[in-house]
Amino acid sequence: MALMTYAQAAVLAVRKEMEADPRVVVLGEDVGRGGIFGQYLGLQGQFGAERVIDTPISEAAIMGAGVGMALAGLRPVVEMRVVDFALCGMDEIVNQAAKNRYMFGGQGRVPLVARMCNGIWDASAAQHSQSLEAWFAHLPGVVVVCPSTPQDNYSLLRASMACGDPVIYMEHKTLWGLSGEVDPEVKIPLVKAQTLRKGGDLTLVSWSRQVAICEQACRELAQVGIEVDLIDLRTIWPWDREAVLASCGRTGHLLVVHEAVQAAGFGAELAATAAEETGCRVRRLGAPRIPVGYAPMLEAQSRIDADAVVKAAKGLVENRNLEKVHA
Amino acid sequence: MALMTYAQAAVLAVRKEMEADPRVVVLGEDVGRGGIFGQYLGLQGQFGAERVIDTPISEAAIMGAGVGMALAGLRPVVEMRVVDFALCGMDEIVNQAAKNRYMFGGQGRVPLVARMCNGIWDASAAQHSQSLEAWFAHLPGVVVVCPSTPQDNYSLLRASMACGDPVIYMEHKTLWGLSGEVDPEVKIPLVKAQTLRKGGDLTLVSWSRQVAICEQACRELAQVGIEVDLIDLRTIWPWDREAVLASCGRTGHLLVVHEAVQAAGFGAELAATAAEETGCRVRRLGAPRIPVGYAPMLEAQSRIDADAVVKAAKGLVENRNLEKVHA
Amino acid sequence: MEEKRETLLALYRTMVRIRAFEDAAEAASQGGVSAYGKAADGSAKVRGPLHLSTGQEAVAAGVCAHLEPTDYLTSTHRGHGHTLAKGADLARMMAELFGKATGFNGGKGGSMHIADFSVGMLGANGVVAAGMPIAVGAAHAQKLQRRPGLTACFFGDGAINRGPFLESLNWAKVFQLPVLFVCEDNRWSATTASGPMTAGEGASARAAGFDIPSFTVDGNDVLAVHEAAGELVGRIRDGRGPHLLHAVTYRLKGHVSVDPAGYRDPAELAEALKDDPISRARAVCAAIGGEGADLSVLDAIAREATEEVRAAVAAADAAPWPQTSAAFTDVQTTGEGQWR
Amino acid sequence: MEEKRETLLALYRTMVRIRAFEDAAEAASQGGVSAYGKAADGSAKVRGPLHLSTGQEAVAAGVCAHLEPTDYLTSTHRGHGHTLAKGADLARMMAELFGKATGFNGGKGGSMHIADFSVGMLGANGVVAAGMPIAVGAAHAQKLQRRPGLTACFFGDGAINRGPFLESLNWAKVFQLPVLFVCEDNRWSATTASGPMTAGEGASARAAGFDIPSFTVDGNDVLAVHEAAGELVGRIRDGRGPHLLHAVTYRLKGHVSVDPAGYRDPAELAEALKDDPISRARAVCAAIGGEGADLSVLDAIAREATEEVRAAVAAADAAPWPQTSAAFTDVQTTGEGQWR
Ligand SMILES: Cc1ncc(C[n+]2csc(CCOP(=O)(O)OP(=O)(O)O)c2C)c(N)n1
Ligand SMILES: Cc1ncc(C[n+]2csc(CCOP(=O)(O)OP(=O)(O)O)c2C)c(N)n1
Ligand SMILES: [Mg+2]
Ligand SMILES: [Mg+2]
Repeated sequence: MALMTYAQAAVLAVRKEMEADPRVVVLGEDVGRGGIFGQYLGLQGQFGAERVIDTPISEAAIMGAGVGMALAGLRPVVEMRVVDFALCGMDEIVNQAAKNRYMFGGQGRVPLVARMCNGIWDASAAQHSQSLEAWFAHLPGVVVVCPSTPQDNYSLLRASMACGDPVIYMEHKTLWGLSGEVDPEVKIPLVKAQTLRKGGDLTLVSWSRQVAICEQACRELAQVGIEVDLIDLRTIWPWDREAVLASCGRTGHLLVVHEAVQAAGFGAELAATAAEETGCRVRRLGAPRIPVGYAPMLEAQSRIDADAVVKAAKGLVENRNLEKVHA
Repeated sequence: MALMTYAQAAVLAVRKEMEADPRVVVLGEDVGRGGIFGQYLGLQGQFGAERVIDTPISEAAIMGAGVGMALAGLRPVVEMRVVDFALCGMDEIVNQAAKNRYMFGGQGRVPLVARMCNGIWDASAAQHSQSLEAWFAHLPGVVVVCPSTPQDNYSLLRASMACGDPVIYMEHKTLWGLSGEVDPEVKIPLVKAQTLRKGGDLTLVSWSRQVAICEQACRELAQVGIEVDLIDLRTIWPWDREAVLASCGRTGHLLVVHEAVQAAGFGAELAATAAEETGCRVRRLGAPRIPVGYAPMLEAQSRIDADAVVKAAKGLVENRNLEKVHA
Repeated sequence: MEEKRETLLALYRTMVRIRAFEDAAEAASQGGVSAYGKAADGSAKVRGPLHLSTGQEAVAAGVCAHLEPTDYLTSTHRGHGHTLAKGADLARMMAELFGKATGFNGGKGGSMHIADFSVGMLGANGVVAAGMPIAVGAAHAQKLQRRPGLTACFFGDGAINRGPFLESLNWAKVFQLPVLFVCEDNRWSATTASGPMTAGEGASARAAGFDIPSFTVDGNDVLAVHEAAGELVGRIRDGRGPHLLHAVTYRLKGHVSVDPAGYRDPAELAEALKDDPISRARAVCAAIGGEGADLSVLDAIAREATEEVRAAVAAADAAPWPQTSAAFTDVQTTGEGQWR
Repeated sequence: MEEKRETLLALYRTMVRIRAFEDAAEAASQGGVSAYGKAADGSAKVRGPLHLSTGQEAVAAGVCAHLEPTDYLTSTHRGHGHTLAKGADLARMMAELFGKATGFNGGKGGSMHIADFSVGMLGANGVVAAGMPIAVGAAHAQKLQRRPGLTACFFGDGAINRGPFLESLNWAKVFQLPVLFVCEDNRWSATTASGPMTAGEGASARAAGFDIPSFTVDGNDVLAVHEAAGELVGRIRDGRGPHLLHAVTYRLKGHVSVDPAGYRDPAELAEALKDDPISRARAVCAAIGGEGADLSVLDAIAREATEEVRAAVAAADAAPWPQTSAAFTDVQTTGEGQWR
């Protein structure tokens, strides 16, 4: 056990995998200096510039070369800097990485982890603040991971690098400095959600940076007697149906909260599935469908704070949304 | 009124807008020859190569130049050939076209229609068969349209070209030859769904090529006494909440059927919203989360036929899905 | 002289096998795709868009003659020739076009995804220029792993206008990778002539901006292609980094097999038909003299190819379809079974 | 001589206004971004990534001196200099950096989206090379509409490794558009030196592959930039199609304002500081002689700039924040109000 940041946990995960397996390489812009978030700090020094590869500003080639490397027997960690720039390598992700194994009938595999951090980057406005996990959940052939703590980042990054599938690995742009205990021996399997609180009134599902905000909301809700099953989904696809649906069956109420735009966000998938499978009451809370603004009070309109979570939870448990509509 | 194909209806729509407004231009690969689906047939002859612009194979530049043209006062129709290739211009769509007006504080607008046909293209396999309307529904700043008939294609394309917003206009790859009556005087506003059948048992929402399949299913359902409100959503975002939710309120059951992958598809948004707002029972039917295969029986696994719709509808109305889970 | 004749016969054999394959695939594809104003009528055995390399055989043959199984190759939507020339089994290729379980991809990919990873052929691609970054990645792996081998990266003259062309050339040079870029310049991009869409002199000229040595060759002269490719492959194997071969040829058919290509000047086609690489190879063979001079050797080779293809078509036709359950395999391992 | 002095004074004025703006923005940005191991402490008035063009003023000044309001300009993440030089109001720019309602974008964009459409400045861009296709589109519109004017397209030396660089150059040449491409080569791409990531000789050499005439200039010599840009702009206005100016300069600051750039050799910086374009302009002015020789004229201009910036900072600080409701305007007209 050691106290480390979310970024340091990631460095440790990559280091361990690189030590264990010479096929692992890292490629991306500025990775030699440690990456702009320190998420590769020290790795080039240890493993050399051949394995920790500084690349030109060429997102399509970074992603596409990652695919080629994987087909040729390497296990690349492909750095996209932020999910917003991954859009510059979208054909390579969607049409090449995700579909390769299938369309070539299993002749090859693409064991590759594409890191593209997600979320609102403080005061960085519309082009640096997107959360696109729902897009990749919709894309056959990829795993999608959104870790919320240093321990999860360590363990899930290792699990992702080991799984043999193309993984869209979405750290959060503003969690890099978050400190926490990390036990390097702890393994966390992909697909396993974590239940952070137990309570019978409401199932609250969230992930990434939003989890901590939900935890705060749960404490406030507890004070007014609403006890919450709080679930950190961790892996977005495939998601832990068992944990979520079992909880929904118990509580009869599901609230999903995410930083991404609510419209067609991944919360819709969870809410729809829960409604289909358990008939429970559902509600989602995500950002309004607006680009993220620069000025603090504009940017704030795209954030879901604990108050909003508390309000939505109360409304759901007290069945207010249905009343409203039926009135 | 005249009988014409879905492709001819589109040509007519573009022709009328080009005749009425010299700012309208068309740009994309092979548009001079009429486009590979005949969707621009005759336009270069009428308007010249300056307004119907054959371009290099440069999706990023086609889309990006469209943005620049729009900012400089033109009203471009940007041809992406199929949605699968639009992935090569994704930064230009997402970070440039969609966000421009917002992030520059309304200094400019991007009145542009990006045509990128959607859906399974027969026997064309994984890279030519995607349906990505859910992605664009999740993207603030754009309108998303999926016409299902020649008349809709005519009227909605004109409405899209007139609306002043960036529009993701998704025709269907295999509807081009579909014939139907088109009245050039008919205006169909964006956002307005069309109710194709009235019935009290079930609300069935669909769009694009899937609508005709749902119509067939409705006929079969009628024979076993299940009467369906069949709604062709037409505009995916913004969607016609009033029509859909009012129907759900009446029938108490919503089934959404789409050709796209079900997981995190737009059906999830509709189902989740209906469950939130009306508490009705919901169910979705979309493709499994697999790439589309080439051989006919593999490809067929990604299609939703009328039988599947009938089965899902019956299950929903008879509440079988809930029974199953609660058993 | 004897050596040249041997080389030529081997190249000729590759070319006629490609030609026979394309002819048979073309015949089997009629009625299989809705485009160019025609609707699919379901009668075809080969369905979907079929991009024929008819007329371009000399490029595939001349380049791939220098490749080993340890070398990789990435291709385009027009990839049959490259795949055959790289050593893939012809019958399994045809089975893939027929969508059968015995095809290389088990019927999952079809023509646009023809591939044989076992001989280093990493795939055709339905997206223009998309094979290029994959090629440089494969070559990057070869270099890092100190493995022998290079990667041959084929692309069309239209592909040089897509961004990945630039990113791949730059990448290959920056990392000094063993890549042979091959621009198969057939002068058309779908239904649009490439010339007016292309600034400058094309692939070769652009390569210069990246300090990538290049060579322009008559792509219908199979010996010339063979010689030029041999020189460049040799340099690459010597560790001298990426090189580019710009091979000028012609697409004798439409963009896809059902495209009558009515948009192009018949005179242009007539001219091109006179320049058929296979006829030219026959003429050269005759000129060399010796045993092949009476052309009966060539005829025998051609007959053999036709026969091989005929058998492949019959086998493909008779082969089993994939199980429907195969639609659900090889998607991803994590969460296998979670399809909705 | 008199004319040269006048030109130089005007260019000097543009440069010192940019420098003063950057210095003030830099000061106001400390503590405003979490990166490079530091966390945002909330104390900054200018928040988020701030990319300073300090040291690169001569390029913006020299090029934009030839532009009219009917000309368009697209810029990069490092766009303050271009925006000021294109004639945008300095105070409204500063207000935008402060996120205030009085800023050009009403506080919605900040530094990375600085723009003044009213003077043809179509925006900075947070995505490397993304302004390039937009520029060619704007120029395409100018040509089609037979309007006077050209489009100046600025980009960095790192941007030439992204696909849109190629697609834009090709496009501009194919359609013979009035575009001036300006590569502002500051030798760095974020924390990575551009040289080892770039195959060939860079922007100018690549332009040749597209038959786009180009010119390489000492980007810290404002008169040289001015002269070269004047020549190229003249040719473009004469209808001779796109041209490229490759201006070699240096990024005196870190990648963003809070980046100490500890990764670069101090000697390299020391060398570059001696080559400061503003100092060099002063020296040239002194050498020309005449009224400016005693430098007091220049000092007055610099003082004026500092004063203008001081006032702009004060005004920005005092200006109102945007209403929260503004977060919901200018998204899209169709379906306005349907936010969830
Ligand atoms: C990114 C992308 N854009 C468009 C297409 C459609 N398309 C398929 S082949 C082709 C022409 C390609 O021309 P070229 O590269 O010269 O290859 P050729 O067909 O001549 O062999 C086009 C435009 C595509 N497959 N991918
Ligand atoms: C597509 C994309 N990739 C990466 C980045 C991150 N990034 C911002 S600026 C920059 C360096 C750009 O270098 P250059 O083009 O030379 O411009 P300079 O910063 O030197 O002015 C990088 C990598 C980005 N904004 N967009
Ligand atoms: Mg071609
Ligand atoms: Mg630079």
